[in-house]
Amino acid sequence: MALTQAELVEIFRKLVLIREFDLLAVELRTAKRIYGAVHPYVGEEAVAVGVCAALRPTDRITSTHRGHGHCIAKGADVNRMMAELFGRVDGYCKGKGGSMHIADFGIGILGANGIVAGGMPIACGAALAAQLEDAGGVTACFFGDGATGEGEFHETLNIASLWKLPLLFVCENNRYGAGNAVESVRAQTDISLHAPAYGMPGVSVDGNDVLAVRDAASEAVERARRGDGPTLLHCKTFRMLFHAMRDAPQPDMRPTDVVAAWRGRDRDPVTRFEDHLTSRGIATAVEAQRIRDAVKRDLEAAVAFAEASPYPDPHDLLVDMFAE
Amino acid sequence: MALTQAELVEIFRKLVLIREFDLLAVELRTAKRIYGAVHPYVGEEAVAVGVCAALRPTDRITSTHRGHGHCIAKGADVNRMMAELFGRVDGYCKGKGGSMHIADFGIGILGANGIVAGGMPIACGAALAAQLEDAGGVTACFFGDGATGEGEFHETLNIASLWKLPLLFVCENNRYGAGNAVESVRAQTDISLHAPAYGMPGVSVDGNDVLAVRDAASEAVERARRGDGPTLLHCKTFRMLFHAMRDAPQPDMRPTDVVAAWRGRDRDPVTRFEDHLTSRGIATAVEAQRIRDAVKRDLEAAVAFAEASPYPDPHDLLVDMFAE
Amino acid sequence: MREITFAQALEEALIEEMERDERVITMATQRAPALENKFGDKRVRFTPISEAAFTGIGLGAAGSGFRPVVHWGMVTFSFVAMDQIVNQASKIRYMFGGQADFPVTYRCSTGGGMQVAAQHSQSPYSMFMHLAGLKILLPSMPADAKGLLKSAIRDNNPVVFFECSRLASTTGPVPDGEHTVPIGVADVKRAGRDVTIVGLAYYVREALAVADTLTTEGISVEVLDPRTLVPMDAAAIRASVRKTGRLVVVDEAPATCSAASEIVALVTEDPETFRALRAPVQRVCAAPVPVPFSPPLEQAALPDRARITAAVRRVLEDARRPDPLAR
Amino acid sequence: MREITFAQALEEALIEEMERDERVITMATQRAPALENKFGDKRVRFTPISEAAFTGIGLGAAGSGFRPVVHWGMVTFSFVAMDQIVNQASKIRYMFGGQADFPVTYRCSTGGGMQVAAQHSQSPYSMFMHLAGLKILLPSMPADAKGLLKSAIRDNNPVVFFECSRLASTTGPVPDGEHTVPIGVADVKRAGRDVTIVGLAYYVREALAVADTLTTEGISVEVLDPRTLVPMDAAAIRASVRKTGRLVVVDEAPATCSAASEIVALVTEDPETFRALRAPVQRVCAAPVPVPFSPPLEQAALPDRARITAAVRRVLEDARRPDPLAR
Ligand SMILES: Cc1ncc(C[n+]2csc(CCOP(=O)(O)OP(=O)(O)O)c2C)c(N)n1
Ligand SMILES: Cc1ncc(C[n+]2csc(CCOP(=O)(O)OP(=O)(O)O)c2C)c(N)n1
Ligand SMILES: [Mg+2]
Ligand SMILES: [Mg+2]
Repeated sequence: MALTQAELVEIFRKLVLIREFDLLAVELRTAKRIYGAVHPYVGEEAVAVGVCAALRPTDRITSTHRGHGHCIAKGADVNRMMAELFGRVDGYCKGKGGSMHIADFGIGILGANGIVAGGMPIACGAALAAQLEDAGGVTACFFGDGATGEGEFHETLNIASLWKLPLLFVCENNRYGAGNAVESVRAQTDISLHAPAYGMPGVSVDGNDVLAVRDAASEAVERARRGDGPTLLHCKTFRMLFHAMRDAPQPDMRPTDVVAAWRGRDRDPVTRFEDHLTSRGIATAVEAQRIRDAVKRDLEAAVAFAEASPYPDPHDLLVDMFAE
Repeated sequence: MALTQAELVEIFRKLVLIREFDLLAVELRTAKRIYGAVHPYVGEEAVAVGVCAALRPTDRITSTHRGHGHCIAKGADVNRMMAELFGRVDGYCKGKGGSMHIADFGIGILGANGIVAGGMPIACGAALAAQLEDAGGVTACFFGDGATGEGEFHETLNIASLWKLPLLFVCENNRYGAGNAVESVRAQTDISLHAPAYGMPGVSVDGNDVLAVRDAASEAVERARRGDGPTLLHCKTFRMLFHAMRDAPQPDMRPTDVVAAWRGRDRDPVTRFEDHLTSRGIATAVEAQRIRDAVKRDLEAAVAFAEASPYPDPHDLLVDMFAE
Repeated sequence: MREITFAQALEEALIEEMERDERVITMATQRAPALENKFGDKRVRFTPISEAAFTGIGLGAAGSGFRPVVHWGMVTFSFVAMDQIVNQASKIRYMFGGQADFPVTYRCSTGGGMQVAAQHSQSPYSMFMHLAGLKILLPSMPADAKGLLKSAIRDNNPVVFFECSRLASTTGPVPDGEHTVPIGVADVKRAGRDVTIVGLAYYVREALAVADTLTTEGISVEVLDPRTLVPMDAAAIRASVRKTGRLVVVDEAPATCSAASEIVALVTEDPETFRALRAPVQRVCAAPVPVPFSPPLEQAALPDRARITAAVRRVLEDARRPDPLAR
Repeated sequence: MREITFAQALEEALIEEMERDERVITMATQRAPALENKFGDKRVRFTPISEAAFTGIGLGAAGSGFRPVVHWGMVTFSFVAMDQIVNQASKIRYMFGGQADFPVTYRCSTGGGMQVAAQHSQSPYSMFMHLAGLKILLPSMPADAKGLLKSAIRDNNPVVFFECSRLASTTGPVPDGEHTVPIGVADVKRAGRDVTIVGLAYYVREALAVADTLTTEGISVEVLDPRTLVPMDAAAIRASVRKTGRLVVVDEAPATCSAASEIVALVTEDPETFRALRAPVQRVCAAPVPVPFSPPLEQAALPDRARITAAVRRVLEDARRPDPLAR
């Protein structure tokens, strides 16, 4: 299904919002205004945005340690995300989770996850729920190339295919897991080649081309909604920044020329899509700039929202432990 | 490499020994002369014997809950095996292990295992040791079709191939895991199809044809010894008896006609190989019968050995806990 | 009251809860033909041998509106799934600020005494108790088994339900009709004066047998069954110990960092109970070894009536401390 | 004596042991360029993110003549590998009748206080202690860290070596040259008269700080560091408690079925020590929650000097029981 102009512009806005959110998070963490670990998604925005553009608001996702982009793409409120990074009560988890544990069950975000591949079984469970609900719901499960080393990857692909669960396995192959190149941890590097072992389609796509991702995801989503089962979507992308930071970024040992190439305007998923829009007359450079400005204002507002929110009261330490 | 007549006869003897050992174990367990759980290997003998015929005495194996056959094929002493089933001090584990935990590290049997797929990482570790020792050693890792559901299957195949470990992954596909048909637990049933995802050869073989198994295993062993890495050997076989017994056999829900067909003289791995030997004049029917008789005498002796061995002294309960 | 087995009581509970609420679904590596016929294979899911996956599937489905009852088989097999239990199930609600409930029940069999050796004879309750975020149940009698399993399925939190293998075929009275047992409430299985035995699962029955025997010597034993391990009914245990002044805890897990250790700590850190204690507490637990296969060794490894009796005598004979209440 | 960090001490230990014995190999998901350069990538194995596999690989290689040192990263990630730890490593020697040795060392970081939330702030020592068959080490000082890691690598059994994250950059004196610390021997870090504090890892340092402060009030605190959790040096702990008559245990794991519970049980089940106890024992542990992210909440969840001090005061103020030795 072709996208409307408004939809295309919204895709661009989401790309920019994710980009600026994570650049800001790095800045805030460097300034020690927020806490804990930050894993920037910068450079991979087209995967989250492309996949979520193929989903309905009622569809569900599971996310990873590098999860800000997935949440924003699925529609999370950046105010509450920011408040969570600041450890405040108005954060999504009331400050209990932080960067690696943002969730919004109300809009189908079943949570970021600090455990590599740990969200995959949970995504399968959400897809099982959708299958039982029988209302055409679909789940998208994001995971990294490094996650393919874990047993949970294998187990969930088998079960999902066996049970024909309405599920998209979205592998974000950014060619590294922490500092380690994918070829140093995998016997063969084409992740889509796992699919035949599970009798499911495996599709490789340029993960920096948001429309290509969206098209591939749409096809997989339709298949899932039809009841034909899961698809392994292998998105080839690249992390433009370091793996993670606490007080300072972890050293980035990747070859500098490779990193530089992936940062080029024609490969960067944000500028690349901007050029696509402007060259096709869908938006002008001025409109694009206006969107960037609006995003920055939204993010300033998010920081203000976060800082205005109080820290949780230590007396509430035991709240939320058990449901009634 | 072609086998000598003596080697062929020894293969037959091993097939018979495994068959008779497990029939006897079932009898002894039914009579409550031995304890615990028994998982008979009856019908699958050609896999263990064929694979171990391709190994050197110094090569290593890991086994499963259905492990008697692997141990005998690798050269274990049936006296000490029997004493273990009887829970006596002269058993391989001094009575501490029982049927599911027979090991003989002295001849490279790194242990049966009550955990489905649990031996696979251990086999990888033995293969890593062999690679470091650099003396051409190889490890064979036995596991069932059901074990392919576990994450450890996936993780070990990837690492073994990545590191080019000298390893044979021997999948004993007897078409059922406990009472459950392989197509009810796997998205697709050809287990060798997993191999390409790990960049390793996957070979399917008639697991009831001991020479076919031996030939396929030999090729994989040579590859491993050359340093070219592991092979996934998919052996198609069938369990002629029930899955397991304690006081009584678990009910066997498999279609009776299928079971009957696999019990036919032309499919049963023991009679089939006997007919192969006699039809080719390698052994006469009389010689085959003599071997069967000798095996039965050996097993009677094993029972006598076991019964003559004392139970462990409860005062030794804490012995063997920690090494010096 | 009718008498049924522990296993039947559990089956009744499951069927009743599945009839009561169609969001209740089950998952297991073993087929359950009777359940499948009754409720269909959509709700009664038979799974591959992939415990990590289906443990997380249960959690994900619970967070999406269903009430899965997941059977691991033996507790042994749960260790393959430990990431989903430790890192996900026990933390998911709190970590996400309580925004969703996860009504999932994990069942498994436990315990030794069946000659199936180390891997298949485990009682690692305490490893799950240590995790803040799981409710943990361990019934000893068919009626408790039924009533607690029903409460577990209705509870809106992850619950781990341990089923002692040696109890499966034991029988006991179970009320007809609706019968639930509240989570978090211990039960005095036998009232007594001189010593409190806290028993777990199979060892509640063994403690009762010991109490019967000691009665003939004029020794009055109180037998208390926590039934729930998390939240532990510390008040009930402490009240009993304050009454008797003596405590023996019996459990078939090895002692180190066990449920028995925890019960001892709960008793001795409470000032009032501590002051009422007239003798050192006793843990009667398994020897610190993987459970051995050979019957005489296995017997030596696990607690038995003789060892329980000896422990009772020890706490009674420790007469060097006067009764602070001069009773 | 030279002062180095805890992390440096560990690195020295590993390098020295790799130099000493070429059968020592390492595995980890993180590259270690310095080690790799020194010993080559055959011995210094960098692994995929497959903890279950490489935990078992370590065990299998150990059973085949090597001495692997396997680093899980955070203890969190060990739960993915729990089958290999619980069902294999802890049972393999005994179950097979002692026919082979398994000299494998598993290392991992532990603990909270770093604002990395529930999954990455765990201290589940007791879950490993409960398993009969593993030795468990938990040093608090650089010298102990070095000496114990060397002993672990030389030990012929599976050893789990916990490294508290908050200690990594702390410094302390470490002897030059060969330096080992025996497994199973506790250490009195500070002698005292009035109360025994048993601290674990980071909380040994905190206990020492509290002891310093209380000294100004004339309160004499003995600080004992078990260093080894299995086998636990019960004799040393009991001796200290018999001397002081009072016990506070400080640990950043939640209390339920913790190492602290075990220490309390070891003390109160020993008749002589029990009789010497003049006040109820105190466990100062983490709140029973997954460690929260937000700094004020995280602080409230973990033990601190104020809570340790308060516990010491409580056991001292409990004057209602006379000193049995009428000291
Ligand atoms: C089970 C587990 N093992 C190890 C880690 C530590 N860790 C955090 S992120 C990461 C790399 C993940 O790589 P990948 O899946 O490719 O995701 P990316 O960071 O590239 O987005 C590792 C090893 C973890 N979080 N969980
Ligand atoms: C991790 C784990 N899950 C479940 C079991 C229970 N179990 C024992 S044997 C078995 C079936 C195994 O099937 P397969 O691998 O095909 O081997 P087979 O019995 O057919 O030889 C199961 C489920 C187990 N032992 N370990
Ligand atoms: Mg990656
Ligand atoms: Mg099978």
